[in-house]
Amino acid sequence: MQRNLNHTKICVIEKVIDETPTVRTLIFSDDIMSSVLPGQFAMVWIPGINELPMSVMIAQEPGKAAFTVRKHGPASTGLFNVKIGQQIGVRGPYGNSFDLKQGKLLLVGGGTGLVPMMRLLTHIKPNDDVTVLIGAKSKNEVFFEDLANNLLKNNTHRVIVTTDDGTYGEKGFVTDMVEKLVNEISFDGIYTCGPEIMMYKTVHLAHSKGLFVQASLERMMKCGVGICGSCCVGEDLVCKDGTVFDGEHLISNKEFGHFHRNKAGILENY
Amino acid sequence: MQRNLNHTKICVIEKVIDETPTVRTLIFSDDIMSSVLPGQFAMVWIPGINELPMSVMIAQEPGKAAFTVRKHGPASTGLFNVKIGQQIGVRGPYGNSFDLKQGKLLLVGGGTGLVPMMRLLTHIKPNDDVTVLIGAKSKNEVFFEDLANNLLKNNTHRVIVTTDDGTYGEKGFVTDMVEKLVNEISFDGIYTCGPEIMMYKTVHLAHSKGLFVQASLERMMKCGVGICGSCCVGEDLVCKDGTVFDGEHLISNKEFGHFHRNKAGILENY
Amino acid sequence: MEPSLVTSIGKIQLERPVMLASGILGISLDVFNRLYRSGAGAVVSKSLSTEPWDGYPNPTIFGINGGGWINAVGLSNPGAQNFAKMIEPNKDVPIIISLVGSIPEDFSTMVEQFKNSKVIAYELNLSCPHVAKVGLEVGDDPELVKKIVSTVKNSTNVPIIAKVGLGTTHYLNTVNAAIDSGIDAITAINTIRAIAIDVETQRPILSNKFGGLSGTPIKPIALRCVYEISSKYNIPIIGCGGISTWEDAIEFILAGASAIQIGSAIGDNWIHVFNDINNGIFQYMKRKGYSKIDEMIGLAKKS
Amino acid sequence: MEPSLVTSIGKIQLERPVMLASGILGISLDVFNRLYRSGAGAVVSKSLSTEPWDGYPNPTIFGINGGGWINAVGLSNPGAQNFAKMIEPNKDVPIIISLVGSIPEDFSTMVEQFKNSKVIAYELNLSCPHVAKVGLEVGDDPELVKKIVSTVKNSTNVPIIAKVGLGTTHYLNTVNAAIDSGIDAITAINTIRAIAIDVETQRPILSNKFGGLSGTPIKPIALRCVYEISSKYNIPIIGCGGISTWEDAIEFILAGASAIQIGSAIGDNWIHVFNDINNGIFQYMKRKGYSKIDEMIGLAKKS
Ligand SMILES: Cc1cc2nc3c(=O)[nH]c(=O)nc-3n(C[C@H](O)[C@H](O)[C@H](O)COP(=O)(O)OP(=O)(O)OC[C@H]3O[C@@H](n4cnc5c(N)ncnc54)[C@H](O)[C@@H]3O)c2cc1C
Ligand SMILES: Cc1cc2nc3c(=O)[nH]c(=O)nc-3n(C[C@H](O)[C@H](O)[C@H](O)COP(=O)(O)OP(=O)(O)OC[C@H]3O[C@@H](n4cnc5c(N)ncnc54)[C@H](O)[C@@H]3O)c2cc1C
Ligand SMILES: Cc1cc2nc3c(=O)[nH]c(=O)nc-3n(C[C@H](O)[C@H](O)[C@H](O)COP(=O)(O)O)c2cc1C
Ligand SMILES: Cc1cc2nc3c(=O)[nH]c(=O)nc-3n(C[C@H](O)[C@H](O)[C@H](O)COP(=O)(O)O)c2cc1C
Ligand code: FES
Ligand code: FES
Repeated sequence: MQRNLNHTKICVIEKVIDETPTVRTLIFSDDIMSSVLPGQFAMVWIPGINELPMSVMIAQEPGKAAFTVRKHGPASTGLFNVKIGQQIGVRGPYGNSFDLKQGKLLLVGGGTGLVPMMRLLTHIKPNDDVTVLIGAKSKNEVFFEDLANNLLKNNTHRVIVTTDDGTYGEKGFVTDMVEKLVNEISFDGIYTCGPEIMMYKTVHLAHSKGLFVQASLERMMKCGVGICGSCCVGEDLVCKDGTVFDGEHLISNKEFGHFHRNKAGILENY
Repeated sequence: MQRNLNHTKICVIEKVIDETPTVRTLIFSDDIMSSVLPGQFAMVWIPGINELPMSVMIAQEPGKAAFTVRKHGPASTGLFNVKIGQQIGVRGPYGNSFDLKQGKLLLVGGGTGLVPMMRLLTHIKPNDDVTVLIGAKSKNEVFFEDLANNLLKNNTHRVIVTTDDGTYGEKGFVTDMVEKLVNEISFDGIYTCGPEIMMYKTVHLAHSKGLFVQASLERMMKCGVGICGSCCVGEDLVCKDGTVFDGEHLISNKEFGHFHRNKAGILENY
Repeated sequence: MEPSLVTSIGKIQLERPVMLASGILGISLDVFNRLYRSGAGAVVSKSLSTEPWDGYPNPTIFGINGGGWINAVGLSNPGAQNFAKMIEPNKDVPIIISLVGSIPEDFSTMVEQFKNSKVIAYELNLSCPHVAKVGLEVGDDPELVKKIVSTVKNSTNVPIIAKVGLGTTHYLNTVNAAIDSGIDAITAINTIRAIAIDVETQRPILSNKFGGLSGTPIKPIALRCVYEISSKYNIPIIGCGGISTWEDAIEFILAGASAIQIGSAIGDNWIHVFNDINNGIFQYMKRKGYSKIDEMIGLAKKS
Repeated sequence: MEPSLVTSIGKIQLERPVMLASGILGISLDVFNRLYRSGAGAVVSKSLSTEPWDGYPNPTIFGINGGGWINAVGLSNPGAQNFAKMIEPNKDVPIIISLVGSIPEDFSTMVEQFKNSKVIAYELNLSCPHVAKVGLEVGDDPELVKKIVSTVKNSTNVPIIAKVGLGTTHYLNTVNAAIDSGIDAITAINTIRAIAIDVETQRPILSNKFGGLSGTPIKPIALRCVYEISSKYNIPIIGCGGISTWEDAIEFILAGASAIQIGSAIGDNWIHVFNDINNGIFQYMKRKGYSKIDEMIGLAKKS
């Protein structure tokens, strides 16, 4: 019988990398997950605990993939605590992917929102001129800076880190840096993933300059396949129509940047 | 969704040929049925009446196939009476096929047992020397003689008809002719389909001369796919292991030529 | 004359016979609008309770190798009151409100909360197979079903539909009780109680262990229920369970359904499924010479 | 130490846990021998009645688009007496005789007819969903089930198994009645009542209209039943329904089955399926470090 990608497949964690005190990357082998498109995600089962949507992280070895998880509530903490040799279940990949332009590119990531950005970097063309903005609250929350530089070593590029408290890189919100850059440079494509307020500002800044921008959204997810409705944002279903949306589309969506739904499906303010 | 060949497909009868007063050929369009292997059969649904196993007859037009049915009990009479434009259901094809040798070939068919023989003729090689024996009770039950000659027009061949009452062709049982021929000619392959007693004698005659022989058996069939067991002959399931069996194998089967099972599964003598 | 896709489920009239099933994408008016534009003849809301429910923790749903889905979302919903507010702006969409509860008053309270909303019917969920004290546990008690149906009937003039499924009491007893108490139509069927175990970790996959089987695997069973109900009772039926093609839809209509609902097929084929099925039905009617859906309902029983 | 595939269903001991289900290829000793050589741990006969039955006219079975089968063979069988004669020469094959009837005496009469046969158990078919007055119509009546089980228990010392399915009475009531009366094991489940309609000719496909759904579609439901029975009762269980891979077989064992039966998968994968599943179970046990089937039974309930 054919493997159904909606049926959870058990994978064994082969390697764990501590990115920060609260962020870990868990590496495993799976052909399908190793070659997903940038922006695509999986539903990740932590047996006995929960199941979470997770962007699929690159693993820089053929046939391997990873998840980079920040420990937060019980579910993500459960995943964070999975040890080498332990099993997780994976279904997917789900969702669409970024429409990668060529030329001058700006990637804006915050926290684990950097995960799809890293995979996007593996798809850039040799002639692209790439700027990566990494936003963090504080020095000890910065990760993937070296990885980004490494992935871009054959391109003209800059990796700029901002911290809210100025303990590392530039001081200030990452979106202040976005504002500065879009005023200076006419980017061919801007891509963002991270906290919704960051994406909201980035989208509006880019849009006000008439620049092409895409954001990868997060919402409560139960099914990942467009059945349960829990991930809706206005009339869009993030798991099926997204997670990547054009800035233009998002600007006309009255929930983007303002509301998300809780587990009962009630709209809550961000 | 993929078409399941075990699910009945509706086909419309496009043409009807009267072969004899009690035998008709019904022609319809279906790509899968048009290209079955010689020996393969279908389960044919006559809506509201019954479903019958039927060898798939050739139709000499691309994309078309046929059934040649003798009216007998209610089921086959129902099929016999289907008119042009009416619908039948078809599932399959089922069963294995003949192992066609090259060189001197003998085909022995009786009644609708000629159906797989005609399809076999469409597979012979230009250098084959082919003898076709057609057995019938009487002149008005002879059919497919012209068709056989026509299919063999580019080969060295003979088509010999025998009738039990001598009203046409050679007088006598077709197996008398088989006996005569196997004594004269060292055939490279002998193929038979028809009444079991005919096949039984043919197999034994061929086998006694050490000749390669295959017969296509008929048994009560309900499923056609190796589930219901109704078609068993000894430990063989005609629908799945057959319908074509090697003579050697049949000779060691204690039911072949002697017993068949009725609808309740009780062994009855032929 | 071109065939018409208009169909009537008793007093409920729909432009098209293909509806969205309850629990599928059914928590937002914006999405309802989109589905209606995509071809749904009506949309049924997620089953609503008197209070908001979070539902079960994930995993709540997954796909089965070989086709179909098992879910135990646990009836997560924003509650009837919140939902009534959400759909206040509704102008165009034929919305059916699905309700779930344990006692007659739960249902009448909720109906009251929708009295100013534009809803074309209520569907009473008597058949969710994986949440305690509601759904099937209610449907399994024909006496309670009678009380609920009568109570709702007394609270509103909007047509009410009972949605049944395979429980511990034969579903025909539930149907019977609902009809006795004046139900306007029956939806058959809900998901069928099921389980799946992961052999590597040796535990049930869903957090709730048990869930409901939906999608193609249940179609022949759902179709059987529609055929049985329509053979036994003179009541409008909405067919539901495993419908994913226009042929499936026609099968349900021939078995006696006046309309059909689509759930899992959306997970397999996305929302194009509505127009695909509508078009398929339309072409079939044209080819066979039918002008109205009504002419086809129950034809298979005549053979 | 190599894992052993030996398993016990109460007093019934099998070399291998994978059995042939009733009604599948089950009418001839020669075929039984072949299936046993192909890896079946036991074979269950076609359900036998006191008199020979022709069964229903064709079509009696067909495959569903998307997988699974619907059949209404109508319990065609040569009758117990004839069958007892047919299996007289049996030396090696562990045969389980499936019996079907309407009253306790039907069953005791037939058991008597097998008293000189080499049979390892009787399986009472309380669950065929498409023949009047026998099968489910018996299983749906727990009082009658009690009488039948007691009567058979009094007629023989050979272990008896009750085969249950989804009927109009909840199957757990049937299980309960059978256990109360001393049944030795339960087989769960039989096919599930279903129908399919051909949209071109607008009629049900099977001559009997209704039939039983088997194969992959029913697996999650069958597994649920095994899990429920084993959670509620302390009785050996034989799992049956939609099993086609070793993973399926392990799922049933983890849910609480001591052995499993294979039916429809034979139509899909032919009789290699026995050895494929045996080998898969063996490799799994090796990899996970189990030495006996027994160590795995019901493990999923501990999570
Ligand atoms: C498409 C997508 C990709 C994501 N990728 C990553 C990633 O790469 N790394 C990472 O650390 N996090 C990622 N997340 C967020 C992650 O799924 C969790 O929401 C987050 O880790 C918080 O989990 P928790 O431990 O607080 O959940 P708990 O509070 O324990 O939550 C329990 C349940 O609620 C669900 N849930 C709660 N909040 C959300 C939410 N905002 N979105 C979806 N489900 C939610 C969880 O799935 C879980 O089932 C992603 C989310 C989405 C939608
Ligand atoms: C593989 C195979 C190929 C066949 N090919 C042809 C063919 O090309 N042309 C043709 O005319 N006949 C063919 N037959 C025989 C045909 O299927 C019928 O058995 C025969 O026509 C007699 O039918 P009836 O009208 O007497 O059936 P009824 O007496 O009306 O029979 C009712 C039922 O019994 C079944 N049945 C009865 N006898 C048999 C039997 N011997 N084998 C299988 N099922 C039976 C029928 O399928 C039907 O379901 C074939 C049989 C088999 C097994
Ligand atoms: C994820 C999911 C959630 C569901 N939630 C509900 C619900 O809240 N109320 C209800 O009556 N049915 C619910 N159902 C059942 C469906 O409405 C439908 O009856 C069932 O899925 C069978 O149809 P399908 O095979 O087309 O999916 C749900 C089904 C699924 C898959
Ligand atoms: C063609 C066919 C005939 C059957 N006949 C019987 C029968 O006589 N007695 C019985 O108890 N079960 C019978 N069954 C049910 C099977 O034994 C089994 O319980 C059911 O098919 C589910 O298993 P599966 O999905 O592996 O086929 C039959 C099933 C099929 C498909
Ligand atoms: S997560 Fe279920 S619809 Fe998107
Ligand atoms: S016809 Fe059913 S096994 Fe051959």
